[in-house]
Amino acid sequence: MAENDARKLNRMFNRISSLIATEKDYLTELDGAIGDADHGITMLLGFGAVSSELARSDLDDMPPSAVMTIAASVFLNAVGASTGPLYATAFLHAAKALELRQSLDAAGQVAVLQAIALGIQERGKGQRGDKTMLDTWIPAAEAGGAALERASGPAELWRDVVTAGEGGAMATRSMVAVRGRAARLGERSLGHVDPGAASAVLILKAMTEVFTD
Amino acid sequence: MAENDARKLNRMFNRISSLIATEKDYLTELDGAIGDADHGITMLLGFGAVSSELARSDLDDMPPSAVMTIAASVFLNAVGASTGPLYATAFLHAAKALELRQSLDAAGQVAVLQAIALGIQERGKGQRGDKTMLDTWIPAAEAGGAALERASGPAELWRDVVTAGEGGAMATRSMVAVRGRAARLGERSLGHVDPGAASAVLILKAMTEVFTD
Amino acid sequence: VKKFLNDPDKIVEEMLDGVVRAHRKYLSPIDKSNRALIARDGPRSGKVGLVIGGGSGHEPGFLGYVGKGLADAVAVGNIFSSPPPIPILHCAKAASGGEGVLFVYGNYAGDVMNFEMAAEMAETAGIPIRTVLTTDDITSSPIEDRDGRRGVAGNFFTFKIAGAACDRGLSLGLCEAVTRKANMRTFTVGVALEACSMPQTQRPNFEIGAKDIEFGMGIHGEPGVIREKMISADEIVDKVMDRIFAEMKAVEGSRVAVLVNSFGATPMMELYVLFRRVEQRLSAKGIAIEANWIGHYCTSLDMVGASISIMELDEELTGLLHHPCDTAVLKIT
Amino acid sequence: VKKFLNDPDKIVEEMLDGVVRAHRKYLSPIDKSNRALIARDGPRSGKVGLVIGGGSGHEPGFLGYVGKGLADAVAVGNIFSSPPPIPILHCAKAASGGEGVLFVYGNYAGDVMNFEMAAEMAETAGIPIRTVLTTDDITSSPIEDRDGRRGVAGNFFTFKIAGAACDRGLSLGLCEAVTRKANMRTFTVGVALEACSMPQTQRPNFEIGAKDIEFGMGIHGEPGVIREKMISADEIVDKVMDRIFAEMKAVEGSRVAVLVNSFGATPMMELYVLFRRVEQRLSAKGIAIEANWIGHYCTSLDMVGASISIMELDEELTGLLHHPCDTAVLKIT
Ligand SMILES: Nc1ncnc2c1ncn2[C@@H]1O[C@H](COP(=O)(O)OP(=O)(O)O)[C@@H](O)[C@H]1O
Ligand SMILES: Nc1ncnc2c1ncn2[C@@H]1O[C@H](COP(=O)(O)OP(=O)(O)O)[C@@H](O)[C@H]1O
Ligand SMILES: [Mg+2]
Ligand SMILES: [Mg+2]
Ligand SMILES: [Mg+2]
Ligand SMILES: [Mg+2]
Repeated sequence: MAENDARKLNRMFNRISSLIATEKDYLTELDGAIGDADHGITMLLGFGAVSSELARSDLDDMPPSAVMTIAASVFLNAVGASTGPLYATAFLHAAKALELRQSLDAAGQVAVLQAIALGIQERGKGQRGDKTMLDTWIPAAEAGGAALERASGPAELWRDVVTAGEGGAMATRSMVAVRGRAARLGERSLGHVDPGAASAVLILKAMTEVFTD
Repeated sequence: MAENDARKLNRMFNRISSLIATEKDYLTELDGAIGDADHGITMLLGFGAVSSELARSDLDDMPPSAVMTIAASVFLNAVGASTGPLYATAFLHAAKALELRQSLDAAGQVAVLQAIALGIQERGKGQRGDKTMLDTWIPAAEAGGAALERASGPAELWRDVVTAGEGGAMATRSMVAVRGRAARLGERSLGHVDPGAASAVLILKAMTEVFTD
Repeated sequence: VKKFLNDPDKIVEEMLDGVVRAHRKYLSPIDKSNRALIARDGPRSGKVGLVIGGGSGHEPGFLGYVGKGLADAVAVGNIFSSPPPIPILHCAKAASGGEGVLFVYGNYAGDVMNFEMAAEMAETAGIPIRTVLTTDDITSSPIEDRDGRRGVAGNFFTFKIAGAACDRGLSLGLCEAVTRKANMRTFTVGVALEACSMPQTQRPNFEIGAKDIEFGMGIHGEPGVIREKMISADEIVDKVMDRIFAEMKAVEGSRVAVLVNSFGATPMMELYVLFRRVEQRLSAKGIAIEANWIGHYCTSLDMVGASISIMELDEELTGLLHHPCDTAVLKIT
Repeated sequence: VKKFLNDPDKIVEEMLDGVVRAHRKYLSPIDKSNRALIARDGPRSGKVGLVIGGGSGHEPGFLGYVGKGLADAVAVGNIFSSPPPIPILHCAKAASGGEGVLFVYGNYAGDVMNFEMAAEMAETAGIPIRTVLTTDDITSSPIEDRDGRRGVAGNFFTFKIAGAACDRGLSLGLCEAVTRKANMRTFTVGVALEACSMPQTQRPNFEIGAKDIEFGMGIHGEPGVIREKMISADEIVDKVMDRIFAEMKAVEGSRVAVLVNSFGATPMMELYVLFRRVEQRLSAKGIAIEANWIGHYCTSLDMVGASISIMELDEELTGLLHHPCDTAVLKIT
């Protein structure tokens, strides 16, 4: 029996959890330099809770949008913090996008990317260049849209997405933060990669693995 | 004009202060190992206060016993702690011994030594082998008495006194404390020299310098 | 860095378990979860409810301020993380006495997003919500961006005023207004000598050099706003007070309240040394101290450091400051 | 180790200057020296006076316990050093209301010698003195040598009972007797994760290995009685409670008071984790907690560590424990 979309998303959340588990200390160190040193802890807690909840859910007849709705509420309630509302809103937007099309084909995947970027922007009132996770998500979503227009295959599409996201994350190193805790540091935030941007790259990598295999 | 006895004692207290100032960190470290790490601080505070008070006093017509009485009260009020009552009582006993003879000849010097040892014993209810300053003072006073009986000259007398005191202080290394803070450590006090015994040796050395020059 | 700890991932739950057992007299869980705690003798009909909250790691903040005459409920997040909207919503419902609910919490992106979501839900459920963000950390943003500043230990004063206003039965609008005034008149500067360490990592969040000090320290173990060479206690207080005097309008004859707060590992002996200089600086300007608190009021885990908060009083604030309250940490009779 | 400090040799004077300014409401210097402080609303004729005291470095002990219903006066020594007899004598005179004066302080060689000298002087001046030495640290000497033990954070309870007995107007003999009972029923064990450092040296008094913990810790930064491998918070509490249960007579149905005390640098989050387990262990035995305190009550400069004290109550002690008091640190209404 082929893997349904809900199971695919479930696999995606599991991969996110394990990539973040591997990089937990790195993320926490990044946050220690310009924030409060909990980003790795928070992200693992949130995605761990999502994975556990999905493991308990009956995915057989679940539409993919429902998976994203569950993820939104579980993530939010597990972590609070900044990332809770940001990713919860992102996932709710993704759920809405999937409700419209109920398919995780290439167009659906890019719709999810764009919904995430939009949801984070909406909730956090931020934009590109603020030195946040948006510096990963916005270029990644744009790259996805462009690849889709070019009708690239999944491998190429996701390579472009990750490259764009990574480029954006690296670029935060030379930005002065204007949102989140790091904003209080002003110039002192220069020279450090934003932890939220770094963890967003991990999410993109997990998506790539699941959507290109 | 020859130095009177009061001035000689004043010089003695000044020498004690400076020797203790030099060894303050060492004494404090000894106390850190088995006590509360303040012995160097306390002793310097106490003898520093005595020196300052004597510097303000008119020593010209002061009998030596009065110097010891001043030292007792100043030392006590400056430090409190264990050493305050112990040395205050010691100096009061010394003052009484000097009242009887009003001379700092060899017999007077040994009488002071014996009075100090006795005063500390009386106030602290301790004895030799308790791992305290008495392990310096008791053998030192005994050696002084023996040298006096042998009619030794001052150089020999004080060499014997210091040797006996040093020997006693070193011996505290292999004692288990039964008085003072170190007593709570039981066996853990083994292997450490008692700080009060070590500072008593410095006092003996200062006395030697002043009484043999 | 060693800590008294079982499982680092359970420390907040275990702490709250301890809190609920220790302070039964003052608070109890709403709906069985210790993440939302309600005052036993707090909410009553006809009174505006006061909900405070934020991340853990600030103990006795903020749960120590729940009780009669102060906050009616507190929502508790993970360490240095805002609580999610659900426990905040539970607090709002439990604190509501029909006259609306006031939210007072520190101005942090995470807290703002979570409390705003909860406020929307509460409004939907028919509970009018007003919010005052505390923004007392004057080092965190220039004066033109007063509203963008973060809230730190000065929230102690803002909570106190808000709790008194609610307890006196003022309307939601008046409670909000006086709380906003308290916040606008509260000025805090924090300094750190050593960073804190998270239970999960057990190493310092960042390094402060052996001869350095951080100025403009937050309460989440973030680095400070500027690093300087270590100086004496009096010089530190002078720098802090100069910053505060530059913003405060207090003049000769004014009255203030003072909080000298330990960030966790700085002992009271040193706080008293700091307070001494604060008092000297104030009295040199002819400013009188109406009341003062010295101790652990809003901490940052085991950070070595302290903050100084000054609230400029007027007649209304003075009355509310002295209004009785009875909580685990603060008792005024 | 960095500290908020001006001149290390003046830290006690500067702290006391801060204390006297901060706590004007509760205490004031006797005879202009801050080394002997008297309660503003303490001594009165017909009441036994209560004098406490000891070295500095234990803040808010012992000066935080001066005020109505608790101690009438406190004598303050240098860091970890008993005060000399003169300030103690001043305290005795100022606290005397004609019914005699009770001295309560920790059992240390230095304190005993200085307080005894002061007691002799006071008696000579016509003031009857009784003394109760606190000896609650059960690790400091075997049970056969109960009177040889040292007094640590449990003196919080002994002071409280003594203060209440005096405030109720009991005779000197009865005050002494009930204070002695409180001390005999109070059991403390302290543990340390890091040693404290003196202002003068600014380095740890001694080293505790990165994976070690000291059991049987005093409050003067002395090494503990035994060093062990670091274990979890619950295991630590279990060891402590096992020691306490071995001495305590409390049985099912008994009531106790609990103090979980920070030695200075251990934050409240961790204290609540410890308290949680203390409560579990007590309730497993059917022993109820009548009252508890969690925080900084008797510290040792910046030592990282905590102590657990249990006082076994009876009816008389329960009544005295709840007797009102109003001091800088402890307010019971
Ligand atoms: N307004 C915002 N918009 C987008 N991202 C934000 C915003 N505020 C914070 N972030 C992101 O959140 C990250 C911090 O997340 P985390 O450490 O989990 O939360 P907290 O700041 O509450 O400790 C930052 O690195 C940044 O990327
Ligand atoms: N009962 C006693 N008799 C004699 N000496 C004592 C007694 N108690 C303590 N001492 C001495 O006092 C020394 C400690 O002095 P110090 O550190 O200044 O005082 P404290 O113990 O109050 O900190 C010990 O090393 C010991 O030699
Ligand atoms: Mg963070
Ligand atoms: Mg000592
Ligand atoms: Mg955080
Ligand atoms: Mg000492």
